[in-house]
Amino acid sequence: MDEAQGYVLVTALALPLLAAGVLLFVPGTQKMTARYFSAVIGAILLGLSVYVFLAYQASGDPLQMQLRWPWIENVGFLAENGISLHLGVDGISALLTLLTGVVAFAGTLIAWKLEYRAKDFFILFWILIAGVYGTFFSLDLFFFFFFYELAVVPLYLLIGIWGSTRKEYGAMKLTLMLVGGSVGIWIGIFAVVHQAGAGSFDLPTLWAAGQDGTITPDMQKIIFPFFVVGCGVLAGLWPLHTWSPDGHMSAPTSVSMVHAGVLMKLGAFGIIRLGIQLLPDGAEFWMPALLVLGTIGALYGAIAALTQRDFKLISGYSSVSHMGYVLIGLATLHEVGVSGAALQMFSHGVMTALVFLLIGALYDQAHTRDLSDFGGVAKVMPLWVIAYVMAGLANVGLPGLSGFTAEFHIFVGAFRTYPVFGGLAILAAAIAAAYMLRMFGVVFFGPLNPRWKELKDLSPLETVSAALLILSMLAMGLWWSPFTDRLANTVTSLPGVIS
Amino acid sequence: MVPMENYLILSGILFSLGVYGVLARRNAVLVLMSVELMLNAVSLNFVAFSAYLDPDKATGIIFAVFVIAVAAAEVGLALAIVIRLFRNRSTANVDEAATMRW
Amino acid sequence: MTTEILWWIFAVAIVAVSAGVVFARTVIHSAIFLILSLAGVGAMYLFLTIEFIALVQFLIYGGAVTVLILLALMLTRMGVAGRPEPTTGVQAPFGALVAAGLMATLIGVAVATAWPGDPGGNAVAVSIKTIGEQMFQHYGAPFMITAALLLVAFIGAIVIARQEDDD
Amino acid sequence: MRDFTLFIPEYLAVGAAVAILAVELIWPRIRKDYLAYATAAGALGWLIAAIPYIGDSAGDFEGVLLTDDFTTYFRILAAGIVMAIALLSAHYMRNRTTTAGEYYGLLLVAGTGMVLMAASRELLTAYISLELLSFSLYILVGYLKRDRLSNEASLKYILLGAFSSAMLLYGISLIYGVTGTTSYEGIAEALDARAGGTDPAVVVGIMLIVAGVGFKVSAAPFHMWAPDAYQGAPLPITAFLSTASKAAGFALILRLFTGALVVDAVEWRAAIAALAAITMTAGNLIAIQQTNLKRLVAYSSIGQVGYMLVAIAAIGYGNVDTAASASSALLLHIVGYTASTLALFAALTAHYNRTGDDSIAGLRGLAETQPFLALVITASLFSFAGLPFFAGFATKLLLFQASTSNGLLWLVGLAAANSFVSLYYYLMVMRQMYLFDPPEGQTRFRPAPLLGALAGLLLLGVLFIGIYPQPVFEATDRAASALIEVSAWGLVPLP
Amino acid sequence: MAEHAWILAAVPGIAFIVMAAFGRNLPRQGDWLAVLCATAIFALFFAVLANFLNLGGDSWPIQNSIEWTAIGDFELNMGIAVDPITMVMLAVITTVALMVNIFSVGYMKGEPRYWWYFAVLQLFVASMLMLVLADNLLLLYVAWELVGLSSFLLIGHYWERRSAVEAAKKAFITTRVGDVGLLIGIILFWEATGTFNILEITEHVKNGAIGDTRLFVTMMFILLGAMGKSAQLPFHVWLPDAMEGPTPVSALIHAATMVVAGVYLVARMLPVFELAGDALTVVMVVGLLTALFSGVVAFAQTDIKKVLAYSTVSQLGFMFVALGAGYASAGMFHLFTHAFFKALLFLGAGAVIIGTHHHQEMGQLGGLWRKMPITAATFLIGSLALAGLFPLAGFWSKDEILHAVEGQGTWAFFLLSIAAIMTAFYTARLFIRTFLGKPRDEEVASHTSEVSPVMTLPLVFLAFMSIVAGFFIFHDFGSALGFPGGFSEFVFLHYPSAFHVDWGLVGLSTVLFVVGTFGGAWLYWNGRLDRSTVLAEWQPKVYEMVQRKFYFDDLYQFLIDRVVLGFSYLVSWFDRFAVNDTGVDGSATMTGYTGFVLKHLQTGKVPNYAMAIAVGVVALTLISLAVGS
Repeated sequence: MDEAQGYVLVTALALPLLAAGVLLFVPGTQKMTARYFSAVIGAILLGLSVYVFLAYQASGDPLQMQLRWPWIENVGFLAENGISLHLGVDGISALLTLLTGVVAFAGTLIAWKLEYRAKDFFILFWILIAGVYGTFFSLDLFFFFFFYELAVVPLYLLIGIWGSTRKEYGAMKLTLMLVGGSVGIWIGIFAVVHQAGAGSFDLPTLWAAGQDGTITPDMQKIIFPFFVVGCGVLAGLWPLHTWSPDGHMSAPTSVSMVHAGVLMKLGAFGIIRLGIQLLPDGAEFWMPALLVLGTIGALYGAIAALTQRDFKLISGYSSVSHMGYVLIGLATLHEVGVSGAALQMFSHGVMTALVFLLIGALYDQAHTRDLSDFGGVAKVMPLWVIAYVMAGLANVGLPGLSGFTAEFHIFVGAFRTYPVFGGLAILAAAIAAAYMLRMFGVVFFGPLNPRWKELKDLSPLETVSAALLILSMLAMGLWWSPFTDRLANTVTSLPGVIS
Repeated sequence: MVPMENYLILSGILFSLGVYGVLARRNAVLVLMSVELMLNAVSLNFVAFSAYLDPDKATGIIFAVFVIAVAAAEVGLALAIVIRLFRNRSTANVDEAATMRW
Repeated sequence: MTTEILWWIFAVAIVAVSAGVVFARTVIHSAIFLILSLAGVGAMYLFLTIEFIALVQFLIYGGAVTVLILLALMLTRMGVAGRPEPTTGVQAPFGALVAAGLMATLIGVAVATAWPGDPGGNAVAVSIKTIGEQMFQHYGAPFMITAALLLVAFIGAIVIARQEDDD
Repeated sequence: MRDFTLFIPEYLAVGAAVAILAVELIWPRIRKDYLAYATAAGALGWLIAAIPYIGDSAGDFEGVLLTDDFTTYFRILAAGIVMAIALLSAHYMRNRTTTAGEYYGLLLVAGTGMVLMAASRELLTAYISLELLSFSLYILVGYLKRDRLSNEASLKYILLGAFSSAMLLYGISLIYGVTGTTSYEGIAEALDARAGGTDPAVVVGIMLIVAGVGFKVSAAPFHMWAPDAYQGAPLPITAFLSTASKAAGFALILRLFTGALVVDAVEWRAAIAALAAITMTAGNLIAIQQTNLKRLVAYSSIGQVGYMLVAIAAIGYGNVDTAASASSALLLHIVGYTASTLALFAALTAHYNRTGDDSIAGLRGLAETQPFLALVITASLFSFAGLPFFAGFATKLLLFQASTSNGLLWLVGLAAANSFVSLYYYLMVMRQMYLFDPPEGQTRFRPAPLLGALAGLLLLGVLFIGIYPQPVFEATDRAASALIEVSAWGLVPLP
Repeated sequence: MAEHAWILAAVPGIAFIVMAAFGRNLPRQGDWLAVLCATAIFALFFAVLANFLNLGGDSWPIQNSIEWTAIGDFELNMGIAVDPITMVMLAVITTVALMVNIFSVGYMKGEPRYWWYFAVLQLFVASMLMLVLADNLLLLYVAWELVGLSSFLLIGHYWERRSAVEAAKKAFITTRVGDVGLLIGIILFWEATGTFNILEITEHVKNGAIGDTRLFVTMMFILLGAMGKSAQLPFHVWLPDAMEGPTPVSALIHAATMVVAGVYLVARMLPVFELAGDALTVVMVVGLLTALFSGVVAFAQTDIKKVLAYSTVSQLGFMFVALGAGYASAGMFHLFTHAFFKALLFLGAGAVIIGTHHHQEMGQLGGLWRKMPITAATFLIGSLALAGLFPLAGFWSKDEILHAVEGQGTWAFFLLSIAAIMTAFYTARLFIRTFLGKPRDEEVASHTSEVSPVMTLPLVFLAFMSIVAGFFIFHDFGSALGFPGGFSEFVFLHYPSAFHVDWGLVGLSTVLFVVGTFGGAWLYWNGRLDRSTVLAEWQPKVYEMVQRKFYFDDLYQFLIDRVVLGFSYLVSWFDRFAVNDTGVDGSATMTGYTGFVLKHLQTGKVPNYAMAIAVGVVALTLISLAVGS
């Protein structure tokens, strides 16, 4: 059963790559073919993701659906199982797989209206998605890093070619910062694999080495910052977050969705996989520092968002703020806090994907993102406004939507371990209300600016995407246990996590 | 009774003079001559070592022969290139053959 | 004793003419100094009682190479006019510094190293037979490669320097 | 033992070279690209002749040359490179010269030189082989003799080459003076027998040798000829310089350092580590500022040399196991790097043949006019940068991993950081190709089928090594164990 | 039935979903569905009540919960707990909701987004019911936020008006600040007791699970939440502005139900408050200050809804005072009665607005009693109840509060009495200037007419309730209806004794009523003082201060504009220039510049290159000699 389910993971991993490969041979003029094909792939992936999430058993071994294909072994310094395509999911990655499926499908639908080099876009898009899946599934450090990089690199072209405001700068900065971060991971990998001395990149093996002290605590303390800074860049760790506002401002809609929605989670996921699981001693030593950075990020992002004039900048900074929560949750090393972090990854993923979807829908028509240009948009785009309000409310942590579920867990964890920081985090949530409502007030409501009389509401495709995302937000907000149950076992089995 | 060190010191001085020549002179042919000086020093080294330390196998002497042969060939080839340079640019000044830089 | 005095005279002379090579104002002078220097080193080989290599030195260096250089100088029309070479490069002083450093290092190495064998004794005469045997038996491979090398240099020099119709 | 059958493949190569010279002599009006195909065929024959040697027991030629799996590895590599370069040159050289026989002949000879460098177990032979390769390259770089840049490049290359040869030779003479021998085994034994202590002659000798071979592989600060030579040389020769020349240099370094000098590792490993650090940093930083593609590749390849030197430093810092795995990974990386470089140049040549522009800006809009070439260039550059799916990712990661030891973590870290810096300038190339529209009047074109096929094939190779390096890794592992078998570790007890 | 009281919340919840999704397409935009829903829960309430009473006091509180989530040792159950306090709240909510729903059918006729209005109204009712049914603080918080959301949506219903948007924003953010406190308080409770269940928390606290200081701090955070929602000083600023919403909304949310959530919360947690040192004193002081402050401000308001809003704030202060005195029953009772007469007054104001075609400035009204007799009559009843005329509802509850405060020291009693006088005073002013005298604006008066029965009917019903609600305090009255005794016995089973009328207090109350009312009447009767200029002429600065609401709003505006937004600008600037341009781009530029410098070493001249080689050799030698030995 486990093995058979492993093939689901393989399929989810191979499918987008295959799609990219197939699209390579589709003539660039056949735009509709590329679109329909991508939509179908997206739907299948969504189905697979939902399956992975639902089939994940809340009880039993946290690592499920494992599958191992030997890849490179018994050569050079590599021993038996040195590098293997070892796939599997735990509760956290099962949840993030679901997130990926949802956001990727929504993103595919949104990319539908792309006209310029549509086929090329989908090729890169699917490579990116494959990278994301791969990172979540990989239980081998080599492939983890492989897919991690794979997910980051297509962004340069995706933003550079299809982006908007200052796209070259944004794309270059984003790519360089993210890849620069991965240098830290790289160095960490070298040190860890060398220290473990098993001649293997297999993560469970390395985890064991990290937990039984084969990787010495002193070394762990040295390596941990490399991993965290490396992953932290992608997770929007303050002060390495500045790619986020600029990158999001430049990125095309579906890229923003996937990027803010899923990619940023790779960073936080990396901190769990490589930081907490691999280097428990290092984690214990460094987590207070991460907590401080996370809290600064949460407050800083929220405060900076208060006075931004560009939709995407608001969302960019708000992402910094929300990823700050994730870091706080992880830094608590408390079972509820870490669960909260995982929940927040999902929550922020769907929420921010929705926000970018909506910003894109508006920008495509209005060609401006300056808040003060708008007013009374609710008159002409009611669906749009409702969706945005939903996203905004999830953003401010309104109960019933996913944001609250996640943030609540984080706060609980933080209060158990570091009450003052918990309080500051809650304060950041209050500020979130301020910047969100400010935006609502300026853009959605008030008298309609006659300039925008012609704006059209969400198209059917956009509505479907948005509905899918809203549904996800509501699902997590209203019914916690399917999510928390799946996390519980995994989180409690993480080394160093207290109850 | 000339000790080996004397040869080595002489060779060191010759070599350094050759290095100076390469570093300081601007004429391509002169640079080549300086290199010859250096190679000459090397040969001297080899022969001295061979004569004092390794007379049975004479490796150093053979090495010196090869060095001399290679040096001769190198000079021939290099001079051909210098002449080609001169034809192309009417100069044999290495400082002026600096179109490509940075 | 005579050998020693003679050796010293030669050594000083070699250094002097070698300095002449790198310091001379005109290229043609340098070339002449180079001939003298090469000849001097050839003489050194005689001091080492290895006549074979001295012969090679005189023939190949003193003969072939210097002729080649003179030829090149004439082809590049610099030596003929005896035109003073445009001064040495700006980095000459630094070059001198580096060369001096290198010289100190090399002399230091020569002096400070505990060479194996009997460096204090006399040079041992090496028979031409030994050289021949070694060269054609043990070093047969490099010898053959050198043959190829010389061929390459030969072809190369022709290819590069050959005058073509439109030159 | 003088077993002349050991070098049958090389006889074939040199024979082919002579034959090609003869053909052109007899038939001067022959289409020059036919010569290229003949060369490729010769190289192919060479490669096929090399295959029976795989796994064959080591053959020793008078203790100066050795054919084992290590040699065979470089044999196949050299034959492959020569074949690819010959095909690359076919169109490029067709109308640029009146005689091309020498060009193709020298390619084969240079390849032979490379093999001999890998096979040498003795300094004199190694030196002569190195000069064989160098001489061929001096001529090849200057082959476009009426091209001022080509000529200038060749001049710089030969003057500095001679200068550094002199350095190398002086170093060899010092080592010879101390050990009384030039064979690697002898040197190892003699160095081991020395009664401890630092011998200035050994240190200075080794450093002079490092300068000589460092020049060959263009390690900073001995690298300065490289950008100029790369820029001036005919495009295929640039490719040859950055593949064969470097591979040969590392073949020599591996043989020499594992076979002889490793005994005295304490005296050179810090210097090699420093050299690696300087090389990768200088190469990558200067590359940022380049506007000419060839120069960019030159500096980038200097950066790559820095990474490769990390493995050499690791050999100095590690034990026999480290040495085995580091050399194996280095050989793997060399294959990956070579494949990527050749793919890159196949695409660049196709591009250059059409536009005659070798600046980075000249690639503007290539994704529109020739998406396939753009893809190949992207793949190669990303492979250099070490991004997934492409050879560089796997090979670089394995190289650095194999080289990691607690003492060298800083160097590995620096290498990783450098590899990040390199991404910037690769992205600048990507930017031209993908982000901009082609200049006015540039229309879509088809690359020459030969180059297209070559590029495609190499791209597949790059992808294969990147995704599933196991088979290649096994091969390099065999080569590395052959290397370690005759290394100093087998001769003398090492700490 | 009582253990399934969650159905009460579920029905409007489902109604909300249905109406939000399809309301626009339903016949009459679904208003009938809203009324139906309100009627249904009103009826269901009685079913629950009957069952509740049947089960008897021993089984109270009736609980029903399910496991919601569990992570390791962290377990969370969600469920309902029904006890008398809940029942009181349910009564208020279902009744007022029904009235408001009916009234809205008339009031909102022809307004934009009619369907949406009713949908959100259902959402509000659902959340409010959930709030009072919740057995744990987390669910309470969830509902707490949702009522805030509904309030936000309803205040901003006329979002084309900038002021409505601003008011909605203000309401949401201000209460949000309190909510932060509440959430912190809730989590602090969990941290100390490991549970969110209110009853369990109470038990744990009684067993000394939390240290004194810590408990006090926790309770202050909880109180913060209550103050935010119940618009206590200094969080009161949002409530008057919330009158931008449709008037029935003001009646339901901002007078009768949502704003008393804070009172409910404090009453609910009173056993814990009692253990928390001086926490109750703080509650009382807050209540007193609020009662007095808003009473004063109400003098100077000219908008009838604003007057009512400040009156609400003031009455909430009364309730807090009662709670602070430890008499939950008194507070709850005032909550109960106040709900009816304040809903009545707001709906009456709504009727006035409709009847006069959207005029609500007292300066333009007057003499309406002729044109709108039913409205005037019911409004009068409401006013008298608010002012505390014996024996109307307001009288009894205020009497209870005065009774409660009696024991807390004379100063509190004295101040509260003044607040009571002020209540009567501004109520008189409001009624007189709106309904009596001559119309001040003939234009307005000319097309004023009585509103339709769909609106008057709720008024009449609420007027009736305003008269009789006070009698629930009597033991016999309650028993007759099947309750275990009067209000106090019902709400708090441990209440010392049955209610007895304290005639001395009755007398005092009446005196307070008379003083206030006649003071107001004397000043405003028959337009004697045409404008509220007594104070204005006497002390213009003081008047201005009162009219400007003691500058609270201005202070907040200043703080937000200058301090918060200023800080935000500072952070943004820092992010751009320090972090991004200097830190990130700067390091990139530096790297590039290093490359730029390095590349110029590459001069293209052979001697330089050779020099590099020579220097390199020397350097490497030095490194080797230095490190090797």
